[in-house]
Amino acid sequence: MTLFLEQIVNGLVLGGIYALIAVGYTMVYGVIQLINFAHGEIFMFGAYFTFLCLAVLKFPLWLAVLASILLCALMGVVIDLIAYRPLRNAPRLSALITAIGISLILQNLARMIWGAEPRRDLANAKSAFLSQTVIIPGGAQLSYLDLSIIILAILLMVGLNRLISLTRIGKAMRACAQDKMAASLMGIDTNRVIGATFAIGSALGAVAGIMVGMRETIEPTMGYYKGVAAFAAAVLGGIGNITGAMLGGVVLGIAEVLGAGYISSGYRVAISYILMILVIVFRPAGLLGRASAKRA
Amino acid sequence: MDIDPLLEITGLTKNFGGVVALAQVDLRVMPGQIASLIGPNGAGKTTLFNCVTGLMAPTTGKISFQQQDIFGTSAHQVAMNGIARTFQNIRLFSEMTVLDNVRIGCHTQSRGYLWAAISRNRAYREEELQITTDAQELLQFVNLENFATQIAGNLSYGDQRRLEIARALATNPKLLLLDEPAAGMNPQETNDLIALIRSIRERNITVFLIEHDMKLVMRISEWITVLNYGQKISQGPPEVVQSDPRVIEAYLGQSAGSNH
Amino acid sequence: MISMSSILSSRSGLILFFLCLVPLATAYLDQGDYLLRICSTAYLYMLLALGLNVVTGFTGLLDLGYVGFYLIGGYTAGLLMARLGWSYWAALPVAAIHGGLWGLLRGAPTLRLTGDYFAIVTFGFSELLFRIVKNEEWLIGGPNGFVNDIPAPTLFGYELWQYWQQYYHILILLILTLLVVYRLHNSRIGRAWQAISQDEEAAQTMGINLHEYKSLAFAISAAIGAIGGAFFAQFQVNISAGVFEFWESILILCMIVLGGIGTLKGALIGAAILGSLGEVLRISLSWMRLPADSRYLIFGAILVMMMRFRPAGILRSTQKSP
Amino acid sequence: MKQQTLIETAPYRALCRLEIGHICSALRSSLVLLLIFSAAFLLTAQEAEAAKTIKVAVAGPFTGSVAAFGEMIKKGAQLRAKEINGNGGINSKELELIFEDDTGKDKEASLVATRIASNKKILAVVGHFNSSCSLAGKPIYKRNRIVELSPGSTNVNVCKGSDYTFRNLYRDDFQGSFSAKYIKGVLTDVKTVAVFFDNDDYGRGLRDSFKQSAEKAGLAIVADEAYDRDTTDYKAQLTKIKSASPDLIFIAGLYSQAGLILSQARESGITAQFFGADGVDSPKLLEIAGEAANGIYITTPFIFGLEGNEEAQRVAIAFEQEFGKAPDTWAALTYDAVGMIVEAIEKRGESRKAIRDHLGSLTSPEKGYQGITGLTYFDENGDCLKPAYVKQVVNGKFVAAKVQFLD
Amino acid sequence: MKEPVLVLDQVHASYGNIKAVKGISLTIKSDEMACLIGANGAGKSTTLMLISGILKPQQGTIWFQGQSLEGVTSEKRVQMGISQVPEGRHIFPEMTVLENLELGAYRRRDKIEIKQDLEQTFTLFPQLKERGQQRGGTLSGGEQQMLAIGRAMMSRPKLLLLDEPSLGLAPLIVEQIFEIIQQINQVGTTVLLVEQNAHLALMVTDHGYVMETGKITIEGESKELIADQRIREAYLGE
Repeated sequence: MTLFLEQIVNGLVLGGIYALIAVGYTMVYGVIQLINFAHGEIFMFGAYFTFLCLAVLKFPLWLAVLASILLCALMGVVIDLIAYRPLRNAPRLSALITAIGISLILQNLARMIWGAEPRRDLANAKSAFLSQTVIIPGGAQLSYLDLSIIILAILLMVGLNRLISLTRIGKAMRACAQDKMAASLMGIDTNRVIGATFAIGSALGAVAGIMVGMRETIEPTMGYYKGVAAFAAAVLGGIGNITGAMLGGVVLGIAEVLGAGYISSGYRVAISYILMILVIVFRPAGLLGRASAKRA
Repeated sequence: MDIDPLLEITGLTKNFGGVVALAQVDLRVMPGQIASLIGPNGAGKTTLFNCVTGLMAPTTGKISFQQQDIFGTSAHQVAMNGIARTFQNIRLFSEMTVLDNVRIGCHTQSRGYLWAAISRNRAYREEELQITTDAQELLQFVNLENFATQIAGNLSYGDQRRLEIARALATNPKLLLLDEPAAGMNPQETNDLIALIRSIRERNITVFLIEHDMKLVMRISEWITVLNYGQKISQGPPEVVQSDPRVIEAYLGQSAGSNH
Repeated sequence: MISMSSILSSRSGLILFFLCLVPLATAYLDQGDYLLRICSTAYLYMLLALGLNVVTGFTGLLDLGYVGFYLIGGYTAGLLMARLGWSYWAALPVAAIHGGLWGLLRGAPTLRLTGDYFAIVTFGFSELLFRIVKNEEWLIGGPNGFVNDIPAPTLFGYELWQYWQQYYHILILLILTLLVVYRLHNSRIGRAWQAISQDEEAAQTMGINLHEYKSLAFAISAAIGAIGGAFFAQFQVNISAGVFEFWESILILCMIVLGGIGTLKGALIGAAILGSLGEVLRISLSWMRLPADSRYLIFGAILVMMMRFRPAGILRSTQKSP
Repeated sequence: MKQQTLIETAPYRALCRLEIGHICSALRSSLVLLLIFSAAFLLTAQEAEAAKTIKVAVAGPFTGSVAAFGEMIKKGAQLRAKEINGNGGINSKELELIFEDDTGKDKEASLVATRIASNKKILAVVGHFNSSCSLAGKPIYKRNRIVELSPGSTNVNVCKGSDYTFRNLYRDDFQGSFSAKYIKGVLTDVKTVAVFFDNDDYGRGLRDSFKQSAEKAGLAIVADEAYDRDTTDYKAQLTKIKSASPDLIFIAGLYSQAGLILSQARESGITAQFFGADGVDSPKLLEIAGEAANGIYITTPFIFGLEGNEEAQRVAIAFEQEFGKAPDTWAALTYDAVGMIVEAIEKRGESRKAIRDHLGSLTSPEKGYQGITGLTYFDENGDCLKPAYVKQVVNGKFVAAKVQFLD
Repeated sequence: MKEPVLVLDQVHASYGNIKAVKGISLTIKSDEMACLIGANGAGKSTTLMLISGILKPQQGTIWFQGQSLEGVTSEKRVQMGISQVPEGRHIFPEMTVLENLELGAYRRRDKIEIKQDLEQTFTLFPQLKERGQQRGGTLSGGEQQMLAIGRAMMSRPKLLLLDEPSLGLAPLIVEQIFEIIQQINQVGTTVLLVEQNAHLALMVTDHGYVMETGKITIEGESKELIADQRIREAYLGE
């Protein structure tokens, strides 16, 4: 029982990370119907920026984290501005191919700058406090870092939900997602709203990147592998649906951990692909999505 | 009349998640006719075309073509059966040449498959020759023979409309459905279109069209069906429909109807 | 069918003749074998690009998992030859058919999907295959998808392993593929594919059976990929799962994007440029003390730039010409 | 008239010619480009004909995810070349090393192998490091009759079936069974063992031989888990291993993942003894795992600082002077591998065949090559019988384990 | 003499190769209610999109309150006082009625007045108040049309553009909606109405324009146009 509980906790931590990344995919998809392949790379850069601020600029940890989140948000906006915006009226495949291209560029840029080897700098920089472990009721043991990942993920998700449902910009985002033409008739600057969507999604991705960097390692491929899984989570929850992405992240995290724990660890990564394909083929709208018109 | 109708629709209903687009529509098109379907915007005319051509699955009802049930038949099968159509907002293969657009229409007329295409055997070559000749002939028919090698998307609006008709004719239909063929045309172009539609009928093809240009409709139709809010409100020859108060009401508003 | 002299008399025939002479020329070069290997690899990529082009170019569906069929072909041929002792000439068609079948199988559930959803499924499919060959030791016979010592094809008792032989081998496969794809492209079937790529509904109203023609494209594209894989298996002698990573799909996609999606010429040119540029970059990057893998950065930049400035390929600034 | 040109009424032959023309024109434009690139490339490939040098290639993962190994290989080779050239070279010719980066991937390795093999001036290859790369290069080297001497590939199959492939360290089956015996014989508290292996050729091969020997030796295998290099979160597997509460966890994998496993294991509250194979043997392990690395035992083909090996001490000092950091096992093995090739050239002559003949003749301890890593001689496959050593991480440093187990 | 609010001067626009609007000119005076009628595909909706700035004209200028709209973004135009109720209503289906209305005031910062306007909208459309928390997509067609008009009014427009407000609605509801439009106009908003239902449109407006294939062919006082035989012809082909 303790084993199962521990695995669930492991799954929740992973799920929290996936959810944070998945939200970025789903928000962008919701607003411009683009699978932003480069989002995983922004997540990766979140970790590297923090490392950079710590190691080169000698920032204190909190400042490095903050700076990295801001840098990633900026990066998301700039990518949209230079790569996607000119293609707004082009065929959708053009934008998708561009997104893949951006992803390739960023991943290899990181490889060129920082090398392909995994780094533990961020994990080593985290305060000793976070490495301590705690036994939760039921006998499962988890580190403060893992605990704070779960808590932070929940807080951010709640915050995001509030932002989307209550604030002016949140409403504008939903308006753009539902009907871009009507949104601009309301006087909403759709390009600015799309920029804001990229910024928020990228910032959340950066948070996830920093946490993964502290928990695991930083490497240029982390964005790809975690990004694909998170994307699968977004699809699972119904792409375009923010609550769905959160749920999808948690479901996928737990499924992956349980799959590795009880079925075969060799197929751990494959679980996300299998779930993703099954969902697309049998329930394209996702777990939470309503049946909608086919994606063109 | 003891001639069987070419197209017979009975009790056709189409729902879009609660919204009724077509409600129990009955309609007939007789062979050799030029028939029209009119009605205000949103009356369900294009939906009816889509249901007939298999692009949309109707909810209930019966559609038969040449006494054969074609309810729920897939779109390509409908085309094979002999119903061709054009679209309200011109849907050409705009990156292909004019000639190729028409040659795609000839798809229903050719059989060659994988081996034929790879080996280019005699049968295949003869078939390709036949297709090309037919396509040329149709381009001549719609006066586009000089544009054969141009990219379809580069044609002018009126030419695109005619090319779409030629493409539809290439499927060798018995019934041609035209969805607002005159939309956006000037009077001269509209006159040419009328002539074209008449000559299509001379090729023994029945024409059934949706049109907003009432001058055109009244001039060429032998039978008109009027839809409003998904329901058939009137039908008959032009004179009858024209003076039907329900039609006038639908078009010009209530008061105009009573004034008349 | 066609006499040799008639081929030689045309300018293009001369080029072909010239290509056939390349191995003779390289025989006198210091690193001739290496050059031949690069050429052969470029031809292989040209073949793969032609295959991918059938789905992504002709029918307009973005296939992100083309490497999956390359993998199937490679493992089918590799296992048949190395484990069961089959002759290459028997393994090649079996690999092609096997690949084609998987193309159909993968296609079946995705027939209704378009655009990005199709792309995702193809991506997931190839990644799954990758995991399977990596993990299923009982099937592959070695860990990590290792198949060792795949024998070279034999012809009249001679083993065709030398680079000049491999060069002709892939050149012939390429020309045959090109012939088939060219003829299909310019036939009723090719026109139907083109129609589907531009407007599925309008194509249906022309009597084109969407599912049938899409499936046909999937199968042919997959079979070509599998042929490439079968060639690669004996060319490389040892294959492992690592060869068939996702980025390989992207590289091939990059080739057809560079040359111009949907045209044969584009696929060939894109593959020729990137197939050889990749090698030049690999060497020159290591001079600059940069990781050889960073050449993918340049591929990425090509994708972005092409979509932005020349969506129809480097050769054409405007939309398709006949 | 217009119509005539459009309808293809020409006879079949003309149609065919047209088609061939189309195809060739498509081929032509692409091939012209291809040739331009190739020519440009060839220019870069043909090195300026410098003074007469003897060329030996060194192939390894100089970049990529296991670049730490490559770095040491490169430096080890460079040090040996510097020493040789400082002593007047080989037959008064300079030794020139040509470094080729296989990035640790087999696909790159075959390209690199072709590049090396087709350069007739290169006499031998020191490399590759990763077993998969050595395997990928093997047929190419064999066909071109050039020696491949690996200073790091331990997979069982690497030398099989080729007269041209050698290595100067033990095989994984030896390493696996050695580890099992060591655990049984030295770490006597250990009764139950968990295996955590990298899901690739190296990890799987090692895990198989370890499991077999461990079971034979009477150790209970209580967990057997795999991980992929793509993932960096191993908590799921570790949790499962933890629940089996083994006394010892055997890691069959490479240093970057192993480092991460160590620190995640500590976080998960695993207190078992760790034991790793030579893939873990890199100073980078200490960087990645930090304190969590303390206590782990590692099998290795060689340890600097073992008593009675003055030559090794000398090399270690020279290495540190040259590069500012301590050499590791792989630097030492490469140092020896370059030495063996040079000896072969000196003894038998400047040809690929001579080198092969020389290495092929080292069939017994008496004929073997005495380098800093010990005596190297080959069996009929080209494998060598060399001992394994054990080192341990103590206070963030590698030290030789107190008990060495040489049988 | 009322001053012109909106002037279109020889405006051309096209989609790709297809010319949708071929040099139209029109003038709408302040507080006036004008209508643009014509058959499908005549270019009426395109004209409205040009005024709202969703489409850019290829040639010609649009003036609003004496200011050229060239280079002015659609967002800015909303702020200047141009508001459009698009054809097919285009309400935000996943948002509540209240949220839809709030979005109408997106460009405004005066919270108190927005609240007042909201109350005013609810007095104009009492049904909407009842459905305040309901999702827009669940409303009936008539309610959606009311919501769309209410939403457009929330930006306090000087010029309200209405694109086929009667489309797909039952006659009774159409009547109701047209009454409200007239009320809106009387309170002081200039209205440009695009309609297919010619008679209805001409009955409620002051001035009428008839469009055919991208051009304005007839224009005049609505009262006179009703009796114009040419309109009958255009519609019924008599």
